[in-house]
Amino acid sequence: MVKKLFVIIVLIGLAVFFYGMLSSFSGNETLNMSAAYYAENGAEEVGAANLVTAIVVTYRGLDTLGEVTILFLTAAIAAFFLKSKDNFSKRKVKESSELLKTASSMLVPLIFTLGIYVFVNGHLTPGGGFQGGAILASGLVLLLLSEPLQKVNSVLFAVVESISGLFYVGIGVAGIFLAGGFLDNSILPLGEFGTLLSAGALPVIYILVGLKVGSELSGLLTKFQETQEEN
Amino acid sequence: MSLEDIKKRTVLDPDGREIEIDPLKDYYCAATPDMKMEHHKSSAWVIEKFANWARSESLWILAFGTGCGAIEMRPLMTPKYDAYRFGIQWRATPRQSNVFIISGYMSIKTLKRAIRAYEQMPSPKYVLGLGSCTINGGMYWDSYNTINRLDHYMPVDVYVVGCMPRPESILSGFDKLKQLIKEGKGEGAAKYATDFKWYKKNQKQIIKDWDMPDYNW
Amino acid sequence: MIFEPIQIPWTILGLFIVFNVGLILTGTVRKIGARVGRRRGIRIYQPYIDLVKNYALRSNFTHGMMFYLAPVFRLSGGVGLIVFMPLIYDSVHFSNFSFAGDAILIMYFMFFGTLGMALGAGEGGVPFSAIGISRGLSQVTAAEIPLILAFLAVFIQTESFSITEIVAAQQGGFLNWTLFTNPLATATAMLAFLGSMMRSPFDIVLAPQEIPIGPPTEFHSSFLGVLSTNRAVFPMAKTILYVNLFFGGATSWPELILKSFLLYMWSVVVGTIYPRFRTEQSIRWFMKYPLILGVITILVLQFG
Amino acid sequence: MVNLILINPIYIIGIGLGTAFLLGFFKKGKSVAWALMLAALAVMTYISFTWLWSFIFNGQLPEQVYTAGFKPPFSINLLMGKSEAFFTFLISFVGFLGGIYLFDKLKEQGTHAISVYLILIMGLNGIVMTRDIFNLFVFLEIASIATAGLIVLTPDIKAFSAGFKYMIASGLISGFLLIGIIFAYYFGGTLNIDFLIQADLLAVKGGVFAVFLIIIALLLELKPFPANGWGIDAYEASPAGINAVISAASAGAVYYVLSKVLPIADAKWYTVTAVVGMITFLGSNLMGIKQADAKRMLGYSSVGQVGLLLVFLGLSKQLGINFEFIVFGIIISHYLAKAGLFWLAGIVKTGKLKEWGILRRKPVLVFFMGTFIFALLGLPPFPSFFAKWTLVMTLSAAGMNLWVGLILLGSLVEAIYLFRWLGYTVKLDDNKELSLSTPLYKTIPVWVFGLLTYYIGYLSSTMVPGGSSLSMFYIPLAFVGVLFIVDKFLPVLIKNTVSIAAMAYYGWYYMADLTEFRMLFAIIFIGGGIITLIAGYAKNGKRIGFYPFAMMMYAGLAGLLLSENILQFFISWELMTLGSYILILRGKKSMPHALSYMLFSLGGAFLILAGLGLAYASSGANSISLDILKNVNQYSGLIYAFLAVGFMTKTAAIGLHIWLPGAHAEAESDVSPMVSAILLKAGMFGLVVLMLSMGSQSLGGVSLPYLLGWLGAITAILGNIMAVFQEDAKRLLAYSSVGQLGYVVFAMAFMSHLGWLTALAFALNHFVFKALLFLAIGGVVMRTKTKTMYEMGGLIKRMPFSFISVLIGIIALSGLPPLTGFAGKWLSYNAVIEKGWYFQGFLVSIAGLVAFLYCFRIIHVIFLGQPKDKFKNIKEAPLPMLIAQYILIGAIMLFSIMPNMVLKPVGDFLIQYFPDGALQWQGGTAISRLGRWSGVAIMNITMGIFGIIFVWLLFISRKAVKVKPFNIFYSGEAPSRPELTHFGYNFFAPYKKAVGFLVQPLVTRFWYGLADILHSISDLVRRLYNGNGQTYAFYVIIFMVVFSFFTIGG
Amino acid sequence: MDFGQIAVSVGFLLILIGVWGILTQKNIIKIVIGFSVFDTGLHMIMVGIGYVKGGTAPILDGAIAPGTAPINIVAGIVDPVPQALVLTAIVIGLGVTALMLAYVVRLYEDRKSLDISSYEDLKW
Repeated sequence: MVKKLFVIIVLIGLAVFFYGMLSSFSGNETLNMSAAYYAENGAEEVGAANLVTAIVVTYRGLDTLGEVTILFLTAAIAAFFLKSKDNFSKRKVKESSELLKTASSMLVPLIFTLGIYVFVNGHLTPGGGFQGGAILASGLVLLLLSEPLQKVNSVLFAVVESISGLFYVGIGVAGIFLAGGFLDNSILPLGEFGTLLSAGALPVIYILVGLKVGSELSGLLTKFQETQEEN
Repeated sequence: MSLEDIKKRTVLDPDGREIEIDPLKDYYCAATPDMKMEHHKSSAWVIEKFANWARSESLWILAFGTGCGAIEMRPLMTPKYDAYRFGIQWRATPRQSNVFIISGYMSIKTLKRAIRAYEQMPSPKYVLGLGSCTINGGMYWDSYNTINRLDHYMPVDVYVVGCMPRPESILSGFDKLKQLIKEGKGEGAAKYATDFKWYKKNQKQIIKDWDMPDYNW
Repeated sequence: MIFEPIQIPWTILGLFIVFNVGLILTGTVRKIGARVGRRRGIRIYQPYIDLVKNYALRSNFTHGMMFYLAPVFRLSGGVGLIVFMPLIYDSVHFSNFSFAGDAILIMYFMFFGTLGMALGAGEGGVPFSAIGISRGLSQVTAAEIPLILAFLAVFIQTESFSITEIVAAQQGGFLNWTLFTNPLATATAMLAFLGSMMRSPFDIVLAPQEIPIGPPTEFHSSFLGVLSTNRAVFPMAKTILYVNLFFGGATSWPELILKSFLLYMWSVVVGTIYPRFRTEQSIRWFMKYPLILGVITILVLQFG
Repeated sequence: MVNLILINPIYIIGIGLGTAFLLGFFKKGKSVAWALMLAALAVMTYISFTWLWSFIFNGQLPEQVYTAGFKPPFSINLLMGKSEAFFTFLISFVGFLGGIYLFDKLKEQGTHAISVYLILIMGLNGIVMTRDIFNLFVFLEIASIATAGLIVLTPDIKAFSAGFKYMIASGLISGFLLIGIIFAYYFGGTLNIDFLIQADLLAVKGGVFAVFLIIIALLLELKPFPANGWGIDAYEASPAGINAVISAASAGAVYYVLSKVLPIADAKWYTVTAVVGMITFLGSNLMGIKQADAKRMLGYSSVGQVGLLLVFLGLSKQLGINFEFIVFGIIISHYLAKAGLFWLAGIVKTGKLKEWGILRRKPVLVFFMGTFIFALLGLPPFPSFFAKWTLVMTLSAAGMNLWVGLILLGSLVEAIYLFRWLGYTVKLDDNKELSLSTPLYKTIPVWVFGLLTYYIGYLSSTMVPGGSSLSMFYIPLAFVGVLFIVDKFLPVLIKNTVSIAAMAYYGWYYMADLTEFRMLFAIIFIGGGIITLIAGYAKNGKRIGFYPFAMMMYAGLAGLLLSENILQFFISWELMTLGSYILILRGKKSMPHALSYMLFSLGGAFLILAGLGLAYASSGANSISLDILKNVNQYSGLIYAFLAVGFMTKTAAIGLHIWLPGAHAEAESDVSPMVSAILLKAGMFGLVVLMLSMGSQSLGGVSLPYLLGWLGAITAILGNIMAVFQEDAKRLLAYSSVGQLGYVVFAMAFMSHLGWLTALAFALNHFVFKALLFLAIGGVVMRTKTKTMYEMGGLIKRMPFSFISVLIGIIALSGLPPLTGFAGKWLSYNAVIEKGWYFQGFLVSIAGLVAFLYCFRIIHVIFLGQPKDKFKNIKEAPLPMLIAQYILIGAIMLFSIMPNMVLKPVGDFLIQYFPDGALQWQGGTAISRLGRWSGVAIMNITMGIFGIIFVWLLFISRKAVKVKPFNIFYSGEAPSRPELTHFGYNFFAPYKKAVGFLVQPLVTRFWYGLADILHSISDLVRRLYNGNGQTYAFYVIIFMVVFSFFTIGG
Repeated sequence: MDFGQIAVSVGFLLILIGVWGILTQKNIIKIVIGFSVFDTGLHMIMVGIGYVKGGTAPILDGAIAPGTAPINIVAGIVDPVPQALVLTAIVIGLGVTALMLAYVVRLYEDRKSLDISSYEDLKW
């Protein structure tokens, strides 16, 4: 209890600190310098209708590469210590409900399609590679829920992951030679604003990201599935 | 010292090698009394005479009481008898004493110490036997534990009879001893050296646990 | 002052006088002691007889090199003290070899014989000797504590280490003696003096029955003779040093002998009165009253 | 210089990442994957190297790397400047070597682990280069997640719990960092660090919160004390190879980040950083004391070192132009040493410090371990030494003495556990059951870093101000180096001869034209060195590790004499300490004593350093010449006190003496004379330099020489009394040294002609007779294999020559005329009366008397009395030792007969410093104002008397029979056993009863008490780390909240 | 109080709740959940920070049609940067959460306990 009391006291301290921060935050009336620049020039320079995507993939492309790397890292780390159990497919589990099975076989293709749609259109509409990849992985979750003993081809995920990662880096490097620098999307023509094939290499990158995120998350999920021993 | 202690033994030296220790050989001088030294008299008659005078006038007694006579020696230091005036003094160590007073009966156990002490005195040295016990055993003549004749074990220069002799007798005994020394007859040590084997035989006959070298330097 | 060969015979003469005085003094003191005990006591010349007797003994053995050398060290120490000290003030002949050093030399040379003796006794192999040495050294070093203070006081007072100069400063009437010019220092020194004379209450070193007289246990015949010779010389050397430092020195032999005798008697008188101290008791004693006295002496000199 | 083609630094990231992704294809070919990783790391290293090269040699300008073709602040940019190049090089290089080292672990865990490892290195590189704060966050996350992953490279429960704790804490920290970043963006309108700096967040209301969160989070990433339990646990759990990289690379990287970001804050934050750093430095090192596990201990040390770096960063403004050099020195040392030590920890495998004895199977590795530890602690010739030197000089010049003090204190605490560890390794049992894993891929990195440490040390020595003067050390140290190399191959005979020749040559060539004091000490150091080395011929075999360190010690000693500036002086001092430490450590049971020697020496050295720093600052001349001591304007009392106490740790003044007896007693038989007779004089030389330069100063109204005089006198008496009660022969001599050096200090404190003459006479004499005694006793100990005196006895019969040596030695020591020791006594009385220090003089005289007691004891109990059974056939000491002894005896005799030979020239040059009260010489007779002393006359007269009496005795007892030991009067009994007849134990029992109270081990108790308190505090404080991840997280929050109160205000 | 401020305050509240969970829950899964809450709070703050009064999503269609003069775009949208950042932050949070859960799986496998105080092997 004493410990909790301490925690409370410290949290009060933290709260006081946060209150100070909160009171210093007065909301925005206008965009600040950076945001204004993006708003003014984003469309022209990058050619993506979705300014967020423009920022994520080009202006702050290195961050994105980094976050992809983090996902890759977690998957890799989990992979090297979560050793698959050979007999995971032999354990006894309760049969999934008919409803779930049917629904999933209906929904999964849809979900996959949606995921692909989301990352392909990342530069135009809300969403993008991460979101798309996550949607792909959620499809897999549904699949696994309905068929917990299902064997999933994790090698495929690994290959997709590696290839997409390599291409991503490759595109980045290509930017140095063909355009203004690492991860410059103008290695491909910017195209017509607002169309699918616009914004240079941006959609390509987002597709790669989507694939990579999807395969990484899927790989991670498979790993969890394979490690499972009991119900 | 026990018999155990003079047996040979092996010990480890610092380097871990075994070495044998023979105490009688390693720790005791094996030589017997040197006849030449004990009999040595200065070639010049005058010097020898002078030396004998000095020896007789400076009698240092070994403070060693063996029997009931020991108590009779104490009064010699008192104002009544005052032996000091005759050049008689007591020394605590045989190394610096010339006279050994065997003051009465001597048990076999004490004899061993007495022999050791006697042999450790520098010569010329003199023995003064007090009382009948040193002459023939006295009232303890048939004791299982005391010796009868002292002169079987060490040369005695002067006997003082009595049981016990009074301090006056002892003083008179000293007087006699002085006389003998001045006459050049105080050669007990020489006698001991000459008849060393005989004395040793007698000593060893009565002392069963002989646990020291034959001659104690 | 430099060395001239003629000094050698004069020094030997001085030494001879000191030696004889020492022997007679020993006898006299014992005689007095006996008279106090209402005995007749020894003959005054008894020490001579004893000495001759010891040299005349026939048996002789040695425990080894240091045992053999110990008496030599001992006597060299005693003789050296005499030789390095001017005996008679203002006398060319009896200034000995005092050109070689000063009072500091004397202070340290005192240990020369002590060390040799201790070594020889040690080699004798008797544990009693070793015990005696241990006691003796402990006690002597303790006794030196006030002594050094007293000496320092004299040095400070006269601003010199030279015994001749110290004596010179005390000339011109007995009131110039250190005894009167610095009674505290003298008192300190006299207390320390007791400790170095091996007399009661500080004679446990030679406890005759406990550790058959301690260090000299094994020494006999001629070795003992040499040691006895030193027994005559060494105390004399010490008393002469004290006479020089505290009692105005001596301008003639009779004066020297008289002063030495009186000084010698001081330790005898104390010795006949007081019983024996244990070693640690005597050490503590020296570290109490004489030390305090000595410290006061110096304080008075420094701030008085 | 050669122009290297510069490669765009973005490739460092590109290649790292690309290869990591590529590795996905090599699920089966683990070795190929490993090789690919190494190749990638090699390229990354090379890229950084090209940049570093160009920056250093070609004057390259820093280059901005833009991404996505846009300029900052709108897109992320990287910067490659000199420090970026340096740090990325360090990171990739240790990554490369660490990769080699981790061969087995990585292969075992497969491709995934390899790519994680590669990404860690890439991420760290990114941290260094990026100029965007959010990007920085991303790279930090990469690095910390990769670290969390690598912690579990050895997948056991400990690793996972550590990893989990790590993630809790680092998750919280990064969360707060993120809040800070977003608010910084809100207030600053940009994420680019350079623009944020310009935006001056602190000027905006509320901006301070953002700054606070960013900086506190970055500080927390650096694992400040006490919010660092998570980091420490990670160090303990993760494989050593990983630790090496984490400690060497990530600490540097995150530190660099902080230095990059700190400009967004104001001066207050620099102070906060420095304070946090200092708390961490002190706290972590304190905690290290109580550790029993190597990796955990190194973890604490790493954290402490980072704390130290934080201090520098916080003080960067005050450090000014020297900032870079200092940071360079400390970082590079930490980098090389910590990686090296962690690698060694992996080789040894066992965690327990007390099992490190097994490392001795590979002496080279022990050598490198020593190298790393010395480098870590800032001993010369390693880079951190020069950094610390510069640091102290700079901080002192800036008047920041408290910081100097705390830094040195922390270093001292660090030294405690590191040297203890080294001691364990060198001395404790080699447990046969444990194995050592030394495949080539594990030893190569250690070799590389070990050798680099020396090379960088050399480089640093050229960069430090005044570094050009250090060339004087090149030849001796090169010689030492050669000895190291050939040490394994040559026998003692050759090495000894070469060493003697080298010393003789060096002495002849470099030191022959020294004058005055320096010449005198040169005679002691070099002459003494040669003589003690002669005794070394007695040893057989190869004696590995002896000669290099002995020569290093002598190099240090010689350096002291040749030094012209304080840098040379201090390096020499440290070299000497280092060499002698190892020499002492070589003794059989010397482990704890060597440790305390080292600690006292280091403590002393730090005081000296602080004193020199103050002097440097106070003289204001911006010069490091030794002459600055003469021109000290302020703090003169303090400087004087620091230096004097520092030097007196070597002369072992009372209170600082407790290291000495053990160290001298447990050392080998020919090392004891080196350390006792020779080494102690180094402290005296220091005092000579100090006192001649600064004269007498006072502190708080008390004259310091006056204090020194008392201290010396008390040391003399107490040292000697303690010597009296020792049962161990060498310990007795060691305490005697304490006392003798007390005389020296006492005499020097007079600051008068006679006083100094006394001191120098004492010093010379002490050198001769103590060397003699230690050699003689050493010879005896060599033969008897025991130092306990009462176990010996009667050895005079078997070792007469040693006996004579000891006899001469003790006569000289106790100052009996006619031998040379009397010179010192006579002079000291003169000086005492002249100066008026009667009571001190009195104490010293008493000390001399007491010396007489132990002198007798040592000769009696060993050589006289009853010989023991087991020494029946014992041999005389080896001839070389006897030769050395008899050379010294010759010297004693010469001094005794002709004291003027030495004292007159000494007096002559003393006149220029102390003109008054000089002695007058008439031939061999010295005449002072007070008295006279003629060595030759005393000798002749004494010898004459002695001779005559001897001949007389010889004549009258010519027929003496030689008898055996038991032919003694034993109260009518015959002795039974020699053991029962030898009086040696507790020899001065009555004395002990009477004055034993004076030698109550108060000082020992004080220091042990201090050590106890230190240990208890350490033990108490480390309870903070209760192993619970939640608690650690709690500390992180508390740390933040508390600091928010302090910095932002309630 | 505009939306931004509300979001930020809620975010801070969530952070406090998350920290409370992390510091007091014994169950390690709950601790991970605490982290999720903490992260969510973070993300809310980030998004809230970028809110501009009256702004719309920074996508150039619909409300802000393509071809709108830049000056109007600037006036019409919320700050896109925090949104970009929060995307990254979410993914990182996801990764961290996944990894923590993986650790939990491994820890549980070994000791069959979810109590954090069972994992105090390393200390002091």
